Amino acid sequence: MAELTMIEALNKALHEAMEADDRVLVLGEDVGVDGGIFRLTQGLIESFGEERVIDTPLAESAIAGMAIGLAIYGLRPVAEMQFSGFSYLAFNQLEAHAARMRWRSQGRFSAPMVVRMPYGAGVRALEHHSESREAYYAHTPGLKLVVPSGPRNARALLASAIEDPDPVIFFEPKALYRSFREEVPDDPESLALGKARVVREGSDITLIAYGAMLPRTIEAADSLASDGVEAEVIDLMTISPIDDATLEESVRKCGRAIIVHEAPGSFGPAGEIIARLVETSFYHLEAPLRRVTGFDIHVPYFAREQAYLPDADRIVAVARETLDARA
Amino acid sequence: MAELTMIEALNKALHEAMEADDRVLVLGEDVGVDGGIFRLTQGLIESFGEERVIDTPLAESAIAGMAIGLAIYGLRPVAEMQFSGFSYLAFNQLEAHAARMRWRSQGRFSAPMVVRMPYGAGVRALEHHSESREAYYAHTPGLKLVVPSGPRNARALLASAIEDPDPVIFFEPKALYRSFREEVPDDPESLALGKARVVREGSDITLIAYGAMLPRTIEAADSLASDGVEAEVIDLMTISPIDDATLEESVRKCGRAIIVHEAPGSFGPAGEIIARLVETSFYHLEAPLRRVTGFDIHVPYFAREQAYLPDADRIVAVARETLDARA
Amino acid sequence: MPRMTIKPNTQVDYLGILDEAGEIDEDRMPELDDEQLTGFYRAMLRARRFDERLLNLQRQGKLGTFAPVKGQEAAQIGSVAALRDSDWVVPSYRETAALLWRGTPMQGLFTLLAGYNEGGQIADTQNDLPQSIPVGTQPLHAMGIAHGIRYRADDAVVVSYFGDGATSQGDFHEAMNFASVFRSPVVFLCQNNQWAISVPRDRQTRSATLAQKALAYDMPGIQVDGNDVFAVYAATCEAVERARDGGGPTLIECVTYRLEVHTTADDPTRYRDEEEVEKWEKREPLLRLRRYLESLDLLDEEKIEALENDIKQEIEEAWKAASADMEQLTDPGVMFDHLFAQEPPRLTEQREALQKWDAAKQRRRDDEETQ
Amino acid sequence: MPRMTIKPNTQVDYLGILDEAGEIDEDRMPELDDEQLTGFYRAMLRARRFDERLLNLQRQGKLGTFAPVKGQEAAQIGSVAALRDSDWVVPSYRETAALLWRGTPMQGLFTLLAGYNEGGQIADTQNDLPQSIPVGTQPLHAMGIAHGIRYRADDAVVVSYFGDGATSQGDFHEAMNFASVFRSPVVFLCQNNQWAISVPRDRQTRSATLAQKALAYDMPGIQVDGNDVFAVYAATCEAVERARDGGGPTLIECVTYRLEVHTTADDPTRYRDEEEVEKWEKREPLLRLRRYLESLDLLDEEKIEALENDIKQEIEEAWKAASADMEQLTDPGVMFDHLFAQEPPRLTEQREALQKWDAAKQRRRDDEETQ
Ligand SMILES: Cc1ncc(C[n+]2csc(CCOP(=O)(O)OP(=O)(O)O)c2C)c(N)n1
Ligand SMILES: Cc1ncc(C[n+]2csc(CCOP(=O)(O)OP(=O)(O)O)c2C)c(N)n1
Ligand SMILES: [Mg+2]
Ligand SMILES: [Mg+2]
Repeated sequence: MAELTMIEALNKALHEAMEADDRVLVLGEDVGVDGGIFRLTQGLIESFGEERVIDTPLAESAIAGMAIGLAIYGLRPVAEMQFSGFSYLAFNQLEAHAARMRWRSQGRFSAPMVVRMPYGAGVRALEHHSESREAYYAHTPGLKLVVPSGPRNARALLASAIEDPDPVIFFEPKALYRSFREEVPDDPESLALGKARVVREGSDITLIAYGAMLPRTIEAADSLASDGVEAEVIDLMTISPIDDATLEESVRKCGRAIIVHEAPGSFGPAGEIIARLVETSFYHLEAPLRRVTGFDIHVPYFAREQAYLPDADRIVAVARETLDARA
Repeated sequence: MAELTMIEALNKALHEAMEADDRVLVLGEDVGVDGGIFRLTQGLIESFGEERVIDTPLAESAIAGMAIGLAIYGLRPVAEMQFSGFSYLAFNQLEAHAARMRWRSQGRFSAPMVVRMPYGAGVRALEHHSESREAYYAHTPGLKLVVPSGPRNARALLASAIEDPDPVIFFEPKALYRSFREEVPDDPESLALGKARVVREGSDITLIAYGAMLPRTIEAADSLASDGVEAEVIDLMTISPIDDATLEESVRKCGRAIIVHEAPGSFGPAGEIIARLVETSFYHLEAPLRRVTGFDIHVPYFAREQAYLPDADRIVAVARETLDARA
Repeated sequence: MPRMTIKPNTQVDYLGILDEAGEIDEDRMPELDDEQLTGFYRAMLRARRFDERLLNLQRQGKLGTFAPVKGQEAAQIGSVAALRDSDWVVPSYRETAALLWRGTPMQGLFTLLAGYNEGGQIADTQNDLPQSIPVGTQPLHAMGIAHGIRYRADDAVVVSYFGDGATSQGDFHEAMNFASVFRSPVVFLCQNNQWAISVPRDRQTRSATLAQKALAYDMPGIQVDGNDVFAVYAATCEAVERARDGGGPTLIECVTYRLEVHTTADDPTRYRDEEEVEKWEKREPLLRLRRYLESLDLLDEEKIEALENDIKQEIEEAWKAASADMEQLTDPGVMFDHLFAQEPPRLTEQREALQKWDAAKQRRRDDEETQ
Repeated sequence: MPRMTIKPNTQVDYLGILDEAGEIDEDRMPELDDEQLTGFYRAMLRARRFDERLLNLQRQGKLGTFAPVKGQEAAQIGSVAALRDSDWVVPSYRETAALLWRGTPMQGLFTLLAGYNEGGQIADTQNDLPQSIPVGTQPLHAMGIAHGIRYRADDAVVVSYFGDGATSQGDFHEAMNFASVFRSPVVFLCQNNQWAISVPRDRQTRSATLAQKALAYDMPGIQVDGNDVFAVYAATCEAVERARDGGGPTLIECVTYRLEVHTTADDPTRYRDEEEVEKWEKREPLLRLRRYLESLDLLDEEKIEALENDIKQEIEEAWKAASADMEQLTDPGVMFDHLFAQEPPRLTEQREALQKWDAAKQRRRDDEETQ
C-alpha cells in the first residue's frame, strides 16, 4: 500500500492495464516522450515502447477516430484529450461513431475504448482549461461517463473502464490531481461502473456530488455536523448510467437533498437527478430538491474561478435553506 | 395572408431578412443553386445572388467558423447545418468561439449569427437524420436555442433570431416542415426570444412541449378534454433561455405537469424544467412532475421511429397517472 | 541566400488502360485470367441491376432513401477486387457494388433500406465496417484499423471509400496526416463522381486534381480513370501491395460520374444539365468492359442473357426472402438492442415501459373492435 | 491511354534574405527606410524584453500560465509590419510580438495574464481578434472575416497566425480549402517553431515542408527563413498584395524556433536536447538584425542602451499601472458581463445569488473578527 496522488494512481492503473493486456494502447498529444502535460502517463513509453504509447499529431478528432478504428480491430485504446475543453473537436467521432458502432453493426463490431480527459476548474489555468461539460457526454446514448473523486477510486474505476466492452468517457477532476494522497492497494483493484457510493452516512439531508466537488461537499457536511445536522454524502462516480437505487434509498431516508456540481446549472446533470428523484421519490420529499452548481457562464479567468466554483459555504447555505423549508 | 407550410414560412423569413438588411448572408451545403435539400432556401440565390447565398464546400466546422468570421466583421450570417446530426462537426466552433466571442473580447466583437438546422425524427430518413440533441446547445453558455412549432411562429422567430445580437441555434422540427399549413401574415412579424406561449388554457394539468412534439401534445390535450380533463398546453419556443415565469404560473395553477420532448430523456431538457419547477413551485405540486420523452437510445431506423417517438397515447397515459396520483 | 525553388515530392500520375471503345493499353494491362475478367463484368452488372431494383422499390414506397451507385461500378469493383477476404473495407453509404462483391447479402441490404436495423448485420467472416453516413469521417476509422494491423504485424490492408465532397472535411485531412505519419497500411479511395449533391467538383476545392492532395503529406497520390475497371484495379493493386509491404498509405482519385440522383430524395435537374449526364453516359464503365470482353470472345449476347437471368433471379429471391423476413420484424423492442454489451437498468425499464404502452394500446384497439 | 505524369501547380519556393552573419541578399531586399529598419529592431527587442518580464513575473507567481514568444520575433514582426492598421490580425496565443506592434497595451496583457477577463479588452481602432487557445481553429475566422471583406469590397486583408502543430487540425484544412475556393483575402501565416509542445515537426506531419500543404488547394505556398525579418516581411508583403488585389490566399511557412518553454507549465528538457536549442540560439532573429543595422551604422552600443532603457521603463510603468488597476478588480460579478448583449433573467438571478452569498460570507468573517 502506497500513498498516492490521483495522478500517480491513474498512472498506476495505466501501467497495470498495459502490463496485463497487450491490447491496451495509450494515445494522445504529448502522452509519450513528454509523459503527458500533467505527467500522468509518465514512464509508460519507457515501459511499453512507442508502439503502445503513441504521441499523435495535434488533432482531437483523429485521436478519437483512430481509437475507434483500433477498438474495432480488437484492441483496447485509452485515448487522451489534453483537456475536456478541446474534446468538442472530437465530439462528432464520439457521438456519430464510438457511441454507435456496436448498434450500427448489430453487435458485430464495438468500440471498447476509454477517452480520458481532465476537466474542471481550480488550477489557475487558461481559457478552455476549466470546463465541466459532462452533460454533453451523459446525454449521448451509447456512451458511459465516469468521474472519480480520489486516488483510490480513480485507479479502480479506470481499470474497470478499460475492461468495459463499450466506450467510456473518463472525466478526471484535475483540481484533485495532486491535491491529496490516499492509500492505494498494491494489487489491482477495480470498481464496478454504474455504482455510486455512500461516503458519509446521515439521515437529515442527502448531499450528492462527484469529482472535484466531492471534497467540498464533505467539507460542507462536516460543517453541518458541527451544528448537529447529519448529512449523508453520496459520490456518484458514474454519471451515466446513474445508480438510481442508491440515490433513491438515501433520499427516501432523508427526505431532503442537494445536488452539487461545478458544471453550469442549466441543463446540467443536477436537473436529471432531480427529475429522477421526483419521479421515484416525490412522496418522500420534505423540501424542494436543490442544486448548487456553476453559473450559466464560461468559467472566468483564474482570478475569479474560485468565485465561480461552488464551495462548502454555498453548499451549507443551500442546505440550511433546505433544512429550514417547511415539510 | 397566405397559408404556408413551415418550409415556405421560413423561406419567407429569409427572403424578408435579406431584403431588409444587406448584412444578412445565407451559407451552407446546397443552400444556393439547389435551393436546399428541403427546398427551404429556394429562390434566394435567384433573388440575392451567389455573393449572398453561398454554396459552401462540405465541411460543417468551416461553415460555422466562416459564419463566426462574417459575424465578427459585422455581417449577419445565417448558416445551415444540413441536419442537426451533422452539427457535432461544428460543435467546437460553436462552443469555443461563437458562444465566447463577445465575452472573450470584452464586448468588442460578437457573433450575431443564426445556425439553422433541421432536427427530429418522423420523416423516414437515414441514420443521423433524426436526432434531437437540443440539450447540447441549451447547456452551452453564450448560445440561445430556439425551436418553432408551426409556420407562423417559425417565420417570426427566425426573424428575431436573425436580428438578435448574439448567436442563436435555430432547431427546425423537420417533421413539421410540410405537415400542415397556417396563415402567415404578409407583413413582417417577429416574436421575442425567451418567451413561451400558452397554446391552450386549462387548470387540471400543464403539458409542456415544443417543436414537433407540440401537435402530439395538443392531440393528447384534446383527448383528455374529451374525458373532461382540462390540460393547459405550453409551447416553449425558446429552450434557452427558458421562460420560467410562464411555466411557473401555469404549474402553480394546475399543480401537475408533464414535459414532452423527443430527445432522449436522460440529461435532456425535461430534467432542467423539472428541476426549475421543483425549485420554484414545490409547494404547489400535487403530483410528481413527469416526462414523456424519447428513449435513451439512438433513433432506430425508420421502420421503428414512430415507436421511438412520444405520441398522444403515451402522453395521455402519463397524464392519467399524474392525475390519478394522490395529492 | 537567394530565393529558390525547393522540390518536394510533387509527382501526380494519371492512369487509364481501357478506353471507351473497349480497347486496352497492353503495356499497362494487369494480369487477369478469363474468369477474373468475366467476374469483373458479372460483379458490375450485378451491382447495376441491384441498384435499379432498389430504385424501383424505393419509388414504390417499399424502401427508404438510398444513394444509387450507377456509374461508379468500375471504381468500386476494380478497387475491391484488389483485396483479400481478410483485408478490411471501410465504406461510406454508396458502396453497394463493393459490398456486394465482399459478400454482403442482398437480403440484408433490402432489409436495411426498408428501415430495419437488423438489415445491418455483418457476417463474422466479413471485415467490412457498416455503411456510414457522416461524410468524410470514416477515413479515420480506416486509419485506426490500419494502425491496429501494423501493431499486430498482421498483413491485412484497409481500403477507405469516400467521395469528392468528403475531401473538404477536416477529418479527411487528419486521417491522411495520421496515416502518413504512422505509415499505416491504408488506401484512401476517393470516388470523384463530380458532384457532392449539388456542388460540383470545382466548387468543392480549387485544386486541379484531388489526387494532388496527397502532396500535402508526401504521400503517393494517383488519379485514375474511375470508369476503367482495369486502371482502378491496377492502381489499387499497386497501393495495396505498397501498404502490405510497409510502404504506407496511398491516395487514389477515381475520376468517375454519378449517373443517377444523389439519393432518392434528390432532384439533379435543379443543378446539372442533361448534356453533362449524356456525355458521361458514353464513358460509363460497363459498356466499355463489355466491348473488350466481346472482342476477346469472353462475352456474347447469349452469355449476357444468361448472366442477366441469373442476377435477376438472385435479386428477386433476395427480395422475396427479405419481404417474408420483414413481416416477422414486428418487435419494436429491437431498438434497444446492441446499445451496450450489457443493458443498464434504465434501458430495461424503458424497454418494459414501451411494452406496457404497446400492450395498453393493443387492448384499447381490441376493445374498440369488440364494441 | 498511357500512364502519364500530370503536373499540378507544384512549385514551392524558399526565401531567405538576412543571414546569421547579418549580411543581406541585395537583390531580394525589400525597400525599407532607416526608420523602418530600426523600427523592426525596436519592436523585436520590445517583445523580447516584455516576454522576459512576463516570465519573471510568472515565476514569482504574479501571472498565470503563458506562452513565451522568444525566438519568433522576426516571424511576427516581419509579417505584422506588412499590414495596414485597417487590416485584420487573427492571433492564437503566442502572438505577443505581433499584438504589441498592433498597439495592444502591455497593461492589458499583464492584466489578462494575471487572470482577469478585463485584460482582454481590445481598442475599437484595433482590428485584432482576441488571443485564442484552441489550436488550429482560428484560421476559419480569418477566412470568414476575409470573406466579409470581399463581400463589402473593402480593401483590407487578414493575417491568420498559427503554429506547425495547428496544420494537423482539420479546421486548418477546411480554412485553406474555403479560402482557396472563395479566393478570400487572407494570409495563412504558419510559425513553424519546430515543436508542438513535445511533438517535433517531423512527427507532426511527414511532408518535407509545411508550405507544400498549399499544393492541396492550388494555393501559393512559400517557405521563408522565419528568423529573418526581411524575408518574412517580403513574403508577407507579396502575399498581402496578392490578397488585396483579388488574387486570393497564400500560405507562408516561417521556419523558426521556440527558444523558450512551450508555456510556463512545460519542461522542455523532457523532450529536446540543449544542443538543438544552442544551434538555434545562433540563428536567432535579433542578433542578425542588430549586426546588419550596426553595419549600416543605424545601431551602436549607445543607441541600443537608450532603446533598452526606453523599453524597460515602458514595461515597468505598465506593470505598475496594471498592479494598481488590479487592486480595483475585486468584483466577482464581472464574470457575468459580456455573455450576452442583454442579460437573460436567470443570469441576473445568479449574479444576485453570488452577491448574497458573498455578503453572507463577509458578514460571517466580520462576526468572527469582532468576536
Ligand atoms: C458530415 C455530413 N454533412 C452533410 C451530409 C449530407 N450529405 C450526404 S451526401 C453529401 C454529399 C457527399 O458528396 P461526396 O463526398 O462527393 O460523395 P457522393 O455522395 O458524391 O458519393 C452530403 C452533403 C452528411 N451525410 N454528412
Ligand atoms: C485544440 C487544442 N488541442 C490541444 C491544445 C493544447 N495545446 C496548446 S498549444 C499545443 C501545441 C501547439 O503547437 P503549435 O501549433 O506548433 O504552436 P506553438 O505552441 O508551437 O506555437 C497544444 C497541444 C490546445 N490548446 N488546443
Ligand atoms: Mg461526389
Ligand atoms: Mg509549434
